[in-house]
Formats: sequence, structure tokens, C-alpha cells
Amino acid sequence: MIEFLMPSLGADMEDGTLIEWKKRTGDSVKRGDIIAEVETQKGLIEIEVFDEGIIEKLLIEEGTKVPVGTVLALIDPIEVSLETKKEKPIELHPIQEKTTEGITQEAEREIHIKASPLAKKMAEDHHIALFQIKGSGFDGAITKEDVEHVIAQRDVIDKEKTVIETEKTVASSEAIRAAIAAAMSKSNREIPHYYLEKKIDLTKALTWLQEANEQRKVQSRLLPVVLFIKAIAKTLLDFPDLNAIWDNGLKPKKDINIGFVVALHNGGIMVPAIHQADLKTVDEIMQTLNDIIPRARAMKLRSSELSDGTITLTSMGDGGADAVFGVIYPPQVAIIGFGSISEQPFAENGMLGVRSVVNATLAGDHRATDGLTGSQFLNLLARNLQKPESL
Amino acid sequence: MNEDEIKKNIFQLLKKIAPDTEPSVLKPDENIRETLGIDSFDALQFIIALNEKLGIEIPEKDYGKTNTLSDLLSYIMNKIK
Amino acid sequence: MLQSDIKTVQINEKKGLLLLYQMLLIRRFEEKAAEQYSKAKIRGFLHLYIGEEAVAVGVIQALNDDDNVLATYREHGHALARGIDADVIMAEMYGKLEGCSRGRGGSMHLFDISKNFFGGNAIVCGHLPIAVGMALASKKQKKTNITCCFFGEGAAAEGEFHEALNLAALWKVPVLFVCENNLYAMGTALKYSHAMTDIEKKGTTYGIESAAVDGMDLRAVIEAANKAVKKVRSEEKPYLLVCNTYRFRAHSMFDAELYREKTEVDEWKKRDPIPQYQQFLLQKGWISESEIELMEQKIEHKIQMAVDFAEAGTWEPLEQLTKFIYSEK
Amino acid sequence: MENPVMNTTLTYREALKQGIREALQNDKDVFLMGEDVGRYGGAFAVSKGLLQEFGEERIMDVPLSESGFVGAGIGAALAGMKPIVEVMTVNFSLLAMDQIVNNAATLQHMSGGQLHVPLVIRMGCGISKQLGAQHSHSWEPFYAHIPGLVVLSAGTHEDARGMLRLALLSPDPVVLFEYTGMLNLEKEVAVDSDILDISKAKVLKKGKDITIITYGIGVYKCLDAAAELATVGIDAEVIDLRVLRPLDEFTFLASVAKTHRAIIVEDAWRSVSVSSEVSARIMEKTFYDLDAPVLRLCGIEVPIPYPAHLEEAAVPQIQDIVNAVKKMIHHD
Repeated sequence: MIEFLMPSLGADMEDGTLIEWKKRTGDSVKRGDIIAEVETQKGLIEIEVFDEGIIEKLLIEEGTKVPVGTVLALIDPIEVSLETKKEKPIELHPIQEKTTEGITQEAEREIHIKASPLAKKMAEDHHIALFQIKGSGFDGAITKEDVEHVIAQRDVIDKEKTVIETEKTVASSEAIRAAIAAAMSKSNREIPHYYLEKKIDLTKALTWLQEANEQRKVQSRLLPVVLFIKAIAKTLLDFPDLNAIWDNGLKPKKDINIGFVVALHNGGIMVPAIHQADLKTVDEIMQTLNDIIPRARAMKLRSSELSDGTITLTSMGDGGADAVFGVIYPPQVAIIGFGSISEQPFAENGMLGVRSVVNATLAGDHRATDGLTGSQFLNLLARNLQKPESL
Repeated sequence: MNEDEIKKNIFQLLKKIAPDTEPSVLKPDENIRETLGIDSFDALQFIIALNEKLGIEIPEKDYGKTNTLSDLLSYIMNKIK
Repeated sequence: MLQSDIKTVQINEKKGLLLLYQMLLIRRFEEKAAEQYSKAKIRGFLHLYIGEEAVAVGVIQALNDDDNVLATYREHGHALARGIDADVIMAEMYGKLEGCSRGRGGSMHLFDISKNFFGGNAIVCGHLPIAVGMALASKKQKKTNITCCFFGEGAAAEGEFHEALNLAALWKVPVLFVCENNLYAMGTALKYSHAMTDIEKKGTTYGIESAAVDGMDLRAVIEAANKAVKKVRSEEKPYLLVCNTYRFRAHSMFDAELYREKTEVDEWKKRDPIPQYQQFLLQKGWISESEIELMEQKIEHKIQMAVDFAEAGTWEPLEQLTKFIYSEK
Repeated sequence: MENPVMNTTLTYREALKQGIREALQNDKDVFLMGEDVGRYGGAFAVSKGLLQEFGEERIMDVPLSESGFVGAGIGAALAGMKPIVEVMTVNFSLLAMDQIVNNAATLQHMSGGQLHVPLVIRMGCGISKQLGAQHSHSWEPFYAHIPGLVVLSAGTHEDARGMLRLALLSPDPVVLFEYTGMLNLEKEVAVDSDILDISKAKVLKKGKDITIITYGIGVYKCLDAAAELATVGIDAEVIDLRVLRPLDEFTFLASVAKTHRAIIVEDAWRSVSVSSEVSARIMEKTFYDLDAPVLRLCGIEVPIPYPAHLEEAAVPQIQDIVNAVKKMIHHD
């Protein structure tokens, strides 16, 4: 049976209204016959048929509007004409506009210091924070000259081996201190925290890590914290309520963006987010750390990176306290803390031994979840860390 | 590459990853990381820098032998020979 | 392509059949193009030559191989009459690399320098000055080839029509201006675009010999074309030949033909050049009904081969996007 | 080869005429076609005497039909000739823009590489002495926008004499801008100096503090400005773009990377001009070398007024260039 389709008469024609059938069921048609009239935005156009046969059935009533490519009628080919091969017409789907949900462009809150690109590059190369330099260029912009001036000044100071006490750096750490104080006190005021702790055996994880690092160049060597981040991300897949925000009601988040607490050299912290940690491999997470930690310390983070975390991890690294109970970052509903890895006595099915162990803690917002959820999370986290190869 | 040159390189690299500290004041047997407040992330950057600058590789199992300035120096000296 | 020498050659049997074959090939090719367009295999604009076949076939048979031909965007018929193969034309309309312009031009820009066919030009009348320039070059190079350019009566209202005819007459260069007067410039009838509707009369203002001929009668077109080409070639001067003809189809595929009556179309269809010429051949006994049927099947097969060739064609690789902007050294 | 460089002084007009004469002598397929190029001797007397020397066949006067004779030039080029079409001034070239853009620049592409258009179109351009808005346009940016065209700007006497010969060797259409405002200007030119290419920009004066980029009528203005800046200790580098399409960005990017500052000077209107393109490329490719924003000194966006004091104010002058550079460098 041959399908007679609504033809496309122009690249911009998307549909047509069948006004009148010129042939009825049972009529015979041959190549070039007018079979119907169709209304288009250009006016009424006669539609011709290119096949021979008897009209089996008219599928569309007069007056209906159909998209190009719709089957209008069925034609029974009486005898197969020379044209044996029937190419399949390409289905025409009209182009929908690609709608991108509005990306709310958050106002850049960074204080913008005017400096020429060259000056910025030189300052960065010499680890000089821009707010330490007085600009002499167009309306106060920092130029190459100004940077060179500071470098020269610092070399002089270096020689005298005195520690520079410029009040500007103090001011900045005060500013950071004030910001942290505000966030923490808001968190304690509004969020009823519950706290949980879990001791986790890291023997398998650390041996896997050592073997993994032996196969890697030193440049891409992995740190233990990478496994913690990956394990948290994997565990959160089963605990959506912990990967959420509280906005007079619990609102789970689709992406798993783990805020990573970075300690600044002269005090204070920054918490950039590792986006979609669940989708990243351990190597990609390590690369993300290599990017965000130095940028955090040089205060080069974009405000967007600081504001879309869905949960936070604070890790003591080695040589720190055994356990750390975090303060939740509003509007998040949980914070996970990893103490320092240390050799500890560890009992397992009755046997006592010395193992590399870490204390993992979870502080949860009791408005959003209960202790049971938190402890189940920590148990699964511990189990996931026993199978490092599958992280 | 004699000892002084290696020491100069070490101070330079330490200065790079901990700009607000004074590596040159380190005593030979002081623990480098504790004195300069270097965390595990910075330590890894230091080891990477050593590899790129001096071409030597410190595997994880040797971390223990490089805690102080003198340990680090002797470790590097016999690695370079 | 039969070589027509200087003296006007009467149509002999062999040539007569070839001319029928060419007209039928054009008609069936254009019908297939319409079909492929409605299946979205051909996109953009498509202008069909159905009804005007006698003009392209009648004029181009009078030209030599080294004469230059320039046509408009309704040029499938001229390209086929000039000897460009149906499959590279169909492939070009598909936009395939194997097309006669590598898929770059499409239906409105068919080119083949091996046939001295200088396009498909889509700016109305834009190619007339070019034709004059090519004829100027022939004169300077002391060559005997001429340049023939086709255009519609709509083009005759463009400023460049005046400039080109004046330059051609002024410089006495061998260019044949062929105006295909099909009564409609898209949706504007002749009387709405010209104060003087006898287009051939416009030649006299430049001292250019002009003539008008019934574009639906192939033999009349042949006689007029042979005479015009002879004059242009031997006396090395321009000539304006107006062929009064009619297009049976819309201006292009997306045209509701609001500007003309169905009855007028049916009137002109009674003087369809192909059946008219078939009658002449049948009376002359040069062809029989069954031989015509055989020719139709041969043409249908050739056109299906052209479609297969186009279907099997390849898309030009993206890396070649910036080729042909400047000549590679 | 230390033979002494023999200099002669000649006007920009003579330099142009020498170029045309050489081209006609070198190749019999070359012929000149344009309004009043023959009997009248050229609207600006550039082709005076050529009709007597080369005859009507090769020095062709044409009727006032810009689209017609530019189209004819394209046709003749397609058929194997090497025409030089003179459009008296760029002001009248708009009538032929369809032929230049839709035919000359596009035929090779549309024909899938079969057709080539070895045509040179010469156009007088820019401000002369108080000719009013319709005779004083600077439309190099119009043509520099069209892929398929080679666009040259003869800002020096060497280029006025040498560019035509090389342009005629190009298999692609060339638009050559000549500057009517400079016709009577005399300069010293080495007798046998010949230009090497029509593809690169040229550093006319080396310098380290700032890069001055210009073309056409701007070249001598910028050289004079650079000379004055030298007296106040500013060492400016001056670059003549020479080729507006395809643009040779390598030369000016290398210079900006060295001097860290750039100022672009042209008579054309400021918006969507050659300086807009050059400035965009500097931002895109030498962003981290910039110590100050790129500065542009262009034509004020007004039709060129007739009175002298307004005409002068409508385009950048030497003193404007000097002041702008000083402000950028000293900015105190």
C-alpha cells in the first residue's frame, strides 16, 4: 500500500490544512493528477500525486490542519510501475526552539580591583594579592609599573629578612573572619544540629591507594581525601534527603556538589564546591582539588563556586585532631567531618588488632532528617570505603 | 648539583607553596611540615615541584624519610648520585 | 550536441528525434524534481521550466561547443539542453559533493566550464553585464565564439538591462540576448512591469537588431535562433531574440499562483510545445507512437538513475568549508 | 651590493601612473577600463597620455554604467583577459556592489571551484579638498568584510606604484584603494624600489613604547605623529596594514606583545570599521600582554561636511594622534 503524505513545499512550511479532496475513495490516480487542495501561509495550493493506483482510503477529513509528512491517504498500486525501489521520505520534525532554563546570573559579589591583564598576570606570577598594590593607571587601574614597584619593594624587604606587616593583609583576614563568624552564628541560631560519629577501618582503602599511586606519575598522585569525597558522593545517592537544602521545607538537590573546606594560609577558610562529585572519577576529583585549593588560597574563586554546594566536607588531614564535628553551612542540611588518619586499636569479630582508622562524623539538621538517617548514612559510607576499587 | 644548590632549591620551592612562611629559618632537624604549617595537599605540591625541578621521585613509602631538612637533603643527595 | 554550421540547417530526421528527446528529458526531469522536492530531498528554492522547453532546446541547438551560455535560476532545462548530465544536476540539487558545482550552488547555481555553461545566476539580470564582458574578451582575443545569455521579461526592467545592451552595441561585441517572455515576473504580470510590453522593441533604442518568436513552436524558435546566431557570429554584433512562452507551473514550489487564472494556464497548455512537435514528427513519419513510448521509458530510466546517483552521493566534508574562497596557488 | 640607493621625488599620482603603465607593458591581456580614463586623461589625470601610448583597445572609456562595466570586467576576466577596471571613486562603487559581491567574490565558491575572476578594481578613496559628503567617503570596511575579495590600501608611494603589478598576478578579484587626497603629495622613493608582497602588513618605524596601527591616508599622518612623539621621549612603532583582507594579524600582534599598548588610526567611521576588527583580534589574542585598553582614533560618525574647519575635525589629524598617545602613556 502506498502512503500519500502531506508534501513539504518549502523549507519553512511546517503544516497545511486540507481544504478539499479532488479524488474520492475508489478513484484511480496517475502520476501528476491533482489529488487535493491545501491551504498554506502562502495561499491555496493544488497537491499532485506521483504514484499510480486506486485510492484505498482518505485518512484526513477536509478542514483539518496536519504537520508536513502526515499520511493523508492510502493508494493501492494496481500494478507495480517501473519505479520499483521506494525511497523512504525523511520524516520532517519541525524545529522546536531549544529552551535553556534561565540561568540566574548571580550578581558578582567579588570586590573588583581594576588592573591591566598584564599587571594581573605579573601579580599572580609573583604571588602578590592585588589589594596590596596602589594603582597609578587610568582612574586608579594597576599597571605593570605598579607591580614592578611592589616586587622591587619586597625584594628590599626580603634582604633585610623582616616579616612584612602590611595592614592590608590583616584587614582582609579580618574581613574573612567576620564573614565566617556571621555564617556560623546564623547556623547555630537557626539549625538544631544532631551529631553522630563512626570509626572506619581504612586498611583496604589505603593499600588500594598506594597501589593506585604506584601506577600514576607523581603529578597525578591521589590523596586519601579523594576517596572520602568519592565515598560520600556514592553514599549520598541512597540518601537524597542529606543532599538537600532547607527552604521552609526540605528540598533535595539533583546535583551532588560537595563543598570542600580549604584552610587559608594566614587563617580563615573558603568552601568551594566540587560539582557533580558522583559523576567524577577519583582522578577528576584530584584534578578539581589541584584547581580549587590554590585558587582559594589566592582568593581567585568565583562567587558561583562558593554558593552552590549541596553538602560540606571538612577534613583534618594528617596530624590534626582525631574527630571534627562541623557546623552546618545554611541552607545545607548536613556536614561531614573526617578526623586525622591514625593507628588505632580496632576490634573485629572478636579479634583485636592495630589498623589505620579514621573517625567520620555527621552533623545533621534535625528539621530535615533524624539520627537514624544519619547513622545509616555513616554505616553505608564505612562499607563503601571497604571497596575502594568500586568507588 | 651540590648540597647548597639543593638547599637553595628546597627553600625556593617551599617558599612557592607557603609564601607567608620563611623556609630559610628552618633548623636541620625540625619537622618541615609542622614548622611551616604545610598540610598534605601542599606537601604533595612540594613533592611534585621537586620531581619537576630536580627530576627525583619520592614514592609514598619514603615519605617518612623526608620529614626534616637534613633527612630530606641526604635523601635527595643519594637519589641524585 | 550537433554542430550547426553557418548556413541555416533544416531539421533532418536524426536531429529532429534528438530535439524531441531533449524536450521530453527536460519535462520528465522537472516533474521528478518536483516529486523529490515534496519528499524534502531537495530544499531551498526550485523553479521549474515545464512549458518553456522549446526555447532552451531551440536556441542552444544553434550554438557551438565553444560558445558561452549564461542562464538564470530557472536553468535546469538549459543545462540539460547544453549537454550537462542529468545525474550531476540532480546530485547538485541534493547538495551532494558529486553535483556539477560540488553541491555548493544548488538548483539555482548549476555551472560546468567543460560545457562553457556559466550558471545559474540568481540576481535578476546580474549576468547580462558579465555576458557582455565575455563577448568583449572574445573580440579582443579575435575568437569566433559568441556569448548567449537567457533572461526573463522581468529582467528587462532592471537598470543593468539598459547598461548591458548599450555597452554591447557600443563595443559591437558578439552577444545574443534571449528574453524568455513567460508573461509573469514571479507574481507581476507583464503589463504591471513594462510601459512598453513588446520587449523586442527595446532593442531598437540601442540600434540592436531584434525579433520576437512564438516560444511554444520549437521549429519557429530554431529558425529564429539559427538566423540570430548567424548574424551575431558573422557580423560580430549583439542581437535581441524575444521568445514568447509560458510556464505551466508556479514560479517556485511554494506559490499559490494567486496572480493568474487557471483558465489562462489551460489555454496555454493547449499549445504545449512537446505534443505540438510530436504531431509534426508523426506526420513526417519520422517517429511512431510506440517509438515515442520507448523514448519515454528510456528517459524515465535515465532519470531514475539520476535520482539513485544523487541518493548515493556524499556530503562535502566540513573541513572543506573554507575551500574555494580564494584560489589555491 | 652597496650601489648607492638612487632616489627620485615623485607625486602619489605619478607613482600610480607608473604602476599602470608597467602593468600594460608587461602583459598584453591587461587593459584599462573606466569613466574618462582615455580621452579625458583620467578624472584625476592619473591615466593622462596612456590612450596615446596604448590605443583605444587597451584604454577604454566607458559610459556611466558602473554595474554594467564592472560586470563586463568580471566577464572579460572569466574569459581569460586581465582587466583593470577603474571606478572613479569609492563613492560611485555602491552601484557596482552587487556585481563585486554577488559575482566577483562568489562565483568561485558557487561553481565549486571552477570559475576564477582575475580582476583588479581600482577606486579613489577618502577625503580630498572639501568635496562634500557624497565625494569624500572612506568605505574600505565595506569591502574588507567580503570573503573572496583581496582588499589593498596604497598608503605609501611605494605601494601606489608597486601594488598593481602584484594584484594583476592574483587569480582572485582585488579591490585596490588609492587616496585622492594624496595625489599631489611628493615623496622620495628609491628608483628601483619594488614591493615584495600584497599579503603582509609592514613596520614602517620600529619602537618599544606603543604600537600605532593604521592604513591608507593614515600612514603619513601617523609617521609624522611618531616623529613628534620621539621629541618627548615616546618611542612609537608604526605599522601600515597595507592588506585589509585577508588581514595580516601576525605583524601587529607581535608588536603589541612587545609594546603592551596599541592605538589604531583610520579615517573611516568608528562603528564596524577596520579598527573594530583589529582591536577585537588584539583583545582575543594578546589580552594578557595589554597594559592599557586599545585606543581607536577614527572618523567622527557624520557625513563629511563641506566647510574646511569641519572637514578637518571630522577625521583624526596628526595633533590628535600625538595627544592621544601622550594621554595613554603619561595619563597623569
